[in-house]
Amino acid sequence: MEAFNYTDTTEFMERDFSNSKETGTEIKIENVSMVFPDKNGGEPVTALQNVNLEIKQGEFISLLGPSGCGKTTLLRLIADLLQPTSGNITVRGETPRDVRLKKKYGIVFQNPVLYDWRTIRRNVCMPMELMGMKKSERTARVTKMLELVGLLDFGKHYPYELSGGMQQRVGIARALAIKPEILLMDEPFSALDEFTREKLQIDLLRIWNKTNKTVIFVTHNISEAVFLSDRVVVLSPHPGRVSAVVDIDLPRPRDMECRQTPEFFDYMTKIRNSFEGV
Amino acid sequence: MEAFNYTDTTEFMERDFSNSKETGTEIKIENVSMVFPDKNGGEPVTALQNVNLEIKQGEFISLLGPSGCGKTTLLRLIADLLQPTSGNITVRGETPRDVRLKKKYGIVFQNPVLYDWRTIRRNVCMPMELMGMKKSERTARVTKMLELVGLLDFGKHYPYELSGGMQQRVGIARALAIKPEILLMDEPFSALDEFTREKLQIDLLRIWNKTNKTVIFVTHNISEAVFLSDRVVVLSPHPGRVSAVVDIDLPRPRDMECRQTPEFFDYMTKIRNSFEGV
Amino acid sequence: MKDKIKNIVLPASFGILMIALWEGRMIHKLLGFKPFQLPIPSEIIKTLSKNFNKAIIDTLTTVNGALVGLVIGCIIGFLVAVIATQFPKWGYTGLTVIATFNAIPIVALSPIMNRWFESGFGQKVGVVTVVCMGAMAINSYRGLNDLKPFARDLMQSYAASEKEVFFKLRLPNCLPSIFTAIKINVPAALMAAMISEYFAASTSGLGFGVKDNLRKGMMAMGWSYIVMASLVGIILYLFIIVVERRAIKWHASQR
Amino acid sequence: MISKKERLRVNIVWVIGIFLVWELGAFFLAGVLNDPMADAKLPYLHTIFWVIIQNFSELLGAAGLTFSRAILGFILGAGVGFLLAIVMSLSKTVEKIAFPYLIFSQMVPVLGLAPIIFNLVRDMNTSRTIIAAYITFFPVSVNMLSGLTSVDNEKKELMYSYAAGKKSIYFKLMIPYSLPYLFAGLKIAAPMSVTASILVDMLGSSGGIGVKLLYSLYSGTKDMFWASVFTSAAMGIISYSIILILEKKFIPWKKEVVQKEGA
Amino acid sequence: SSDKSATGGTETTAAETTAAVETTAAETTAAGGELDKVTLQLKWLPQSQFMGYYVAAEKGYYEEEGIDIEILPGGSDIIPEQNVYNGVANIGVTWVSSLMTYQAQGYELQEIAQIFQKSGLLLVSKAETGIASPEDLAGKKVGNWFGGNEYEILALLEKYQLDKNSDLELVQQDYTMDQVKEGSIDAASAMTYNEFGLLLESGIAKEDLNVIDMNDEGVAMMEDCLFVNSEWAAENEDLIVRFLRASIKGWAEASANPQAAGEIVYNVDKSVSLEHQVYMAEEVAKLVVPEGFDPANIGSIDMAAIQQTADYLALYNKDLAATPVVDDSTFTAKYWEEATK
Ligand SMILES: Nc1ncnc2c1ncn2[C@@H]1O[C@H](COP(=O)(O)OP(=O)(O)OP(=O)(O)O)[C@@H](O)[C@H]1O
Ligand SMILES: Nc1ncnc2c1ncn2[C@@H]1O[C@H](COP(=O)(O)OP(=O)(O)OP(=O)(O)O)[C@@H](O)[C@H]1O
Ligand SMILES: [Mg+2]
Ligand SMILES: [Mg+2]
Repeated sequence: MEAFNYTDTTEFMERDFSNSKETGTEIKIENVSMVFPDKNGGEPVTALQNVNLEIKQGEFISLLGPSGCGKTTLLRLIADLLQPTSGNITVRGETPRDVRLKKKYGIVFQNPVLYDWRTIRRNVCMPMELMGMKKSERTARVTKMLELVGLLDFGKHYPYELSGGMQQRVGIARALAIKPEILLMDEPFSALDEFTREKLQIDLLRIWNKTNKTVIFVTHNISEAVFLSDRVVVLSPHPGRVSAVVDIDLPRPRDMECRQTPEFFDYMTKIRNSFEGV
Repeated sequence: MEAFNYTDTTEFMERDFSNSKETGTEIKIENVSMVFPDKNGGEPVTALQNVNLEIKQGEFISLLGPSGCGKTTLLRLIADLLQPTSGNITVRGETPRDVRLKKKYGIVFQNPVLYDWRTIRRNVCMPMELMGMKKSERTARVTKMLELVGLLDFGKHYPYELSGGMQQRVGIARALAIKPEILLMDEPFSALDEFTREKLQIDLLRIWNKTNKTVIFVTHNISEAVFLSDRVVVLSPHPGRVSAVVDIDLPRPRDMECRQTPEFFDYMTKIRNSFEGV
Repeated sequence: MKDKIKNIVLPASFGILMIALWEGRMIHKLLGFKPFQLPIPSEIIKTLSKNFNKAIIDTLTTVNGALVGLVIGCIIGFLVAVIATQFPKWGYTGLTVIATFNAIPIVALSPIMNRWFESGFGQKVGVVTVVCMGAMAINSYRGLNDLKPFARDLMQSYAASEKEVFFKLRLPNCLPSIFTAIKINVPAALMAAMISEYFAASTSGLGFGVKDNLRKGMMAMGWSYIVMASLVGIILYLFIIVVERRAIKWHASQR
Repeated sequence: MISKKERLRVNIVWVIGIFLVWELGAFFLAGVLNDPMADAKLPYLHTIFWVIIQNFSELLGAAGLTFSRAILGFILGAGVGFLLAIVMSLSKTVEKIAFPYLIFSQMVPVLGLAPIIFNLVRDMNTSRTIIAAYITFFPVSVNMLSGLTSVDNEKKELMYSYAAGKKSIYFKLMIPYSLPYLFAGLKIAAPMSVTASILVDMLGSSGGIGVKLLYSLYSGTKDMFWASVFTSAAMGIISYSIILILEKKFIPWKKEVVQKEGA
Repeated sequence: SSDKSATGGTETTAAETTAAVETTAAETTAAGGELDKVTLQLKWLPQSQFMGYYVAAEKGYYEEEGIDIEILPGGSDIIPEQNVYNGVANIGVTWVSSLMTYQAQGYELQEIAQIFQKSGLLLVSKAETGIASPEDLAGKKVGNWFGGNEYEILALLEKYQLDKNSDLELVQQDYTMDQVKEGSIDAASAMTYNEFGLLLESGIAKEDLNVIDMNDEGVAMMEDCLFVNSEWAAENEDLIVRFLRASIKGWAEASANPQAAGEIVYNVDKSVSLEHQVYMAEEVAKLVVPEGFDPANIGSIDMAAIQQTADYLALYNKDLAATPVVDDSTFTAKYWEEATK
């Protein structure tokens, strides 16, 4: 994978561990429903119905579920980008809004959502500007982040000059750059080849390990979900409900070998079955 | 998967078999290079360099390769949406342009590329309008296609009301609806969960079997590539070159079971290795 | 529904406040104006109601000319944008040419149009047409060409003809810009129609009324014509907004 | 992409084309139809040019005066239009409240406006600039606002997710996104500012193209009238071209789109 | 006085026409020191219609009176009454009928001198239209500029019992004479000194034109006069007298030698040919000093004529806010009397 430099890019990701020891409830989702009215007079779409979920501080959670079942919607609700039709979400005992305003979230969107008028470097830079970071620090961090996702050579290009997978990686770099405490990732690796994906999975785990972030990770790849997560939440569609929650008790740190173990396959089968039961 | 109806949706896909018996060269790519100049004064990007490839009529070919290696670019060259910097492409002995003008191509883009102002139904309808199809036929076909991809209920919605995976499925439905003779699919299933993906894989194979299309299929999923293809072409990045071509001699028709066979795993390993050799 | 009420109540109450301040001569105090320099609303309304029939006829005269000119001007502007889009090499310069017309003041256009058209109506339509072309040409050119990535590729992959690309892609993509242009052109057309009447060979129309009365110092009458023009402008604008909401409900601006 | 050289060639062909069509039209009117008013309807272009050449320095001086005022009015007008659009985009309520008044403002003719503005600022020169700006701001405002309201939801959500302040949202997202719309507005407003400046010339100014225009119109000197009209058109072309150049500088990421058009 | 000049609306530019006027003033003022700034708002563009002021400025008569004069040209969007009332200018030139409508509205404006003793308004038509006398206007298209310029025409129609709405079509003229030339209107308003001359200059022979003169028809209304804001006048009585003295001197000289006056105006603005300016000067002279009028009385206010104007106005302007008041508060002769003492 000549596109990547496997230098250790995690040391600058360290964050303030002041409250990392408490592993209480980080995110509490109670009876949340989300209905989208159809503006053209059709039937409203119930994206989520009575979803209940508790996510612990520092936990790595994956959301799985068929296309259109409400994963993105749930993420958007947690991030206060949408307000639930009914039910309640608290994050660290506060409303998602308060947490958002404290800039605790980092989001990788399902589409890369890059700003056309900014070069790749400046796209990655953007959240740091919002944080009021110093220019020199920004520059250093952007460089490290682009190195991490293998796009250092493309820093001065504009988004339209990048391939789909490259754009997605820019989105990942951007979200990680600000060291968010709560990381919401919506199918971040879907447009990546298996090798880039595996590399980024390992990198992500390393960062997570070091910094004790809470990660909510949407994916369609069951193996990826098992490999990364403490817990896998399976949603069922129309309307979206939690159909299964699977604890993954594989030892950490995990490496590629653990993917070959029978336990790993057991988990995959278990999840696949919970899927099919839908 | 309650979202889908497994009715047989292929009978209307049958096409004129008049010249399906000859299995000559369908697409010939000779020494093709593609260089994107950087408009902002940076170094030009060589997306493809001296690519040679022959694709037979009725063949199912998968393109694999790391993110940014030029898969999409190659597809766009074949479809005459880009012109190569050097080298030559012929399709059925003609230029890609001629073939495009004869409306032989059906493309699933990496991003869904839906038109905001059209409902889902009318998005799927669009190519058929271009073909000058009768309204009644269009309506019938759109219904079948939306059924195939499990979106019948969303026909009257606008694209922004759909999830990422749903949008991608609309793109698939749109490309298949016109029964193209050459089907170019750029990571069509990347945003879909494994079950929807498997269902659509099977459907795609069935359609392909019946109609003898030539399919060029870009994917990052090695297992998917092996399962679907007659041949897997692996590209290496920067600049994009063909690094390996693997013939898949698994018997057809294939079903889910064949994925468990040792041959299948052998092919996967082989391809993975050719990848790593990069 | 609640929003709708809010949308009416808020501007209305603000308007009432302004009118009250005006009526209470606060605005006069601010500007150091005597009431006869800037008539108070009640006087305007009184004058207007006294001359209502004539005001309506004058309004219709002006609005007819403005609307016809608006339509013709918008069509011409749009066609120029289409030509510039379909024949980028040769047509593009047309945009500059048509934009240039905006630099010719109505004061100069009107006498020219007076020579070309015998009737006051024709002259008015001519002036308004010229005034409306530029905004439409420039905006619709933007709309016809600012396509989302790969939107055109999709069309090309199906070997869509230029005509199909135009009608199925460019035109719908352009609709929001067309509305933007119309929003600019509605007041511009009314104003142009009015100013053209300063020079028109007739003694009717809002413009004539405004000029004739203001020049004679009959401010209340002059301002009642301005009020009529504003009402027409606001009604037309609202109409455009309503049509827009229906026509481009898929657009980000309407969500 | 059409090269600069080719663009120049095309433009030359246009100029020649317009010249020929005009001359033919003028000939048709004067020579064939024998229209007695031909010199008022469509005088020969070469005679207009001849008058322009003869009075070149005089016209240039007048144009300079008008153009400098136009620039001032344009900057002020565009600035106000831009700010108004921002304010209106901040809240739908403000937009709803403001729009009837904006329309109303556009319906007050200079004749009624001039005394009000003068009484407000008590200085004729300032009044002139304000009136010129007043005439120019509307298209900028409407176009900018339509840009601001067209921003994709996703792009905004990215900003929200970082709890970006209003200022950041505007400077980093809304305004850059709306630049193409803004420039469309500026392209409309730039030639209009020339008109506005000419109109303001007529408010008792003692120089400028507007005065030339009015005098020649009133005194029946047709040649000079048309020469003034052409001078104002020329100023329109210049102002439009300036905006085009600025647009190219400020919107580099649109290059690809431009390229495709040429294909 | 520099701060005052800012409010006066001066343009300090190369094309500045009044600057030329100011700098050519040869003599210095008797006072030798500070000059009082006075701005004069013309009704229309600089032309021989206003030659008296230009001659006075050129010859330095204003400076002799200790006045720094600035002459503001008029234009299509300029209303002298508004400008004088608002303080854009100190003194204005307008038609009496127009001044009266403003006075009736409540504008405290007063006339200080009557420059034109006669009406200069004509109705001209091409001979082929057959309008030999006002009766022939019936069924015709008749042009005027409106906005306060139409009352004499209305009076004429009234006199001949022609209904302005039904018996003929009264339409607005643009600022050219093209409409008569092309025949889109039958009879057009024309000032003896300007439009009529333009018609002749454009090659139409005098014999081919029919002319109706308002003076001959006895419906003349008073035209160009000087007026001021009454409040300002009360504080600047002496200045007004000095201004009038210089202006009258200028007018007397201009009327005596229109050729030279026309040249002076031509030098201020060359948009119109010298011949036309001279022609205009000669015609204007006939209005300022009509046959049998004592040049010593230039600027005197004939209250009877003013009263006739007021009567016609009251008759034809239905929307007039009040009946015009004709007395010393609105038409004040005292400044003129002081100036000509
Ligand atoms: N329009 C363009 N302008 C400049 N460079 C481009 C353009 N399109 C693609 N490239 C470059 O060409 C290379 C190949 O891009 P391409 O989209 O073909 O990759 P890909 O194999 O499809 O990758 P992915 O799997 O991420 O979609 C990339 O390095 C990209 O930066
Ligand atoms: N803005 C919207 N308006 C209307 N309906 C919406 C909107 N956003 C989402 N929906 C509907 O809500 C449901 C869930 O959408 P969501 O995007 O959460 O799915 P998802 O689980 O993320 O799917 P995918 O895996 O395909 O991304 C879908 O049926 C979709 O049609
Ligand atoms: Mg999603
Ligand atoms: Mg790709």
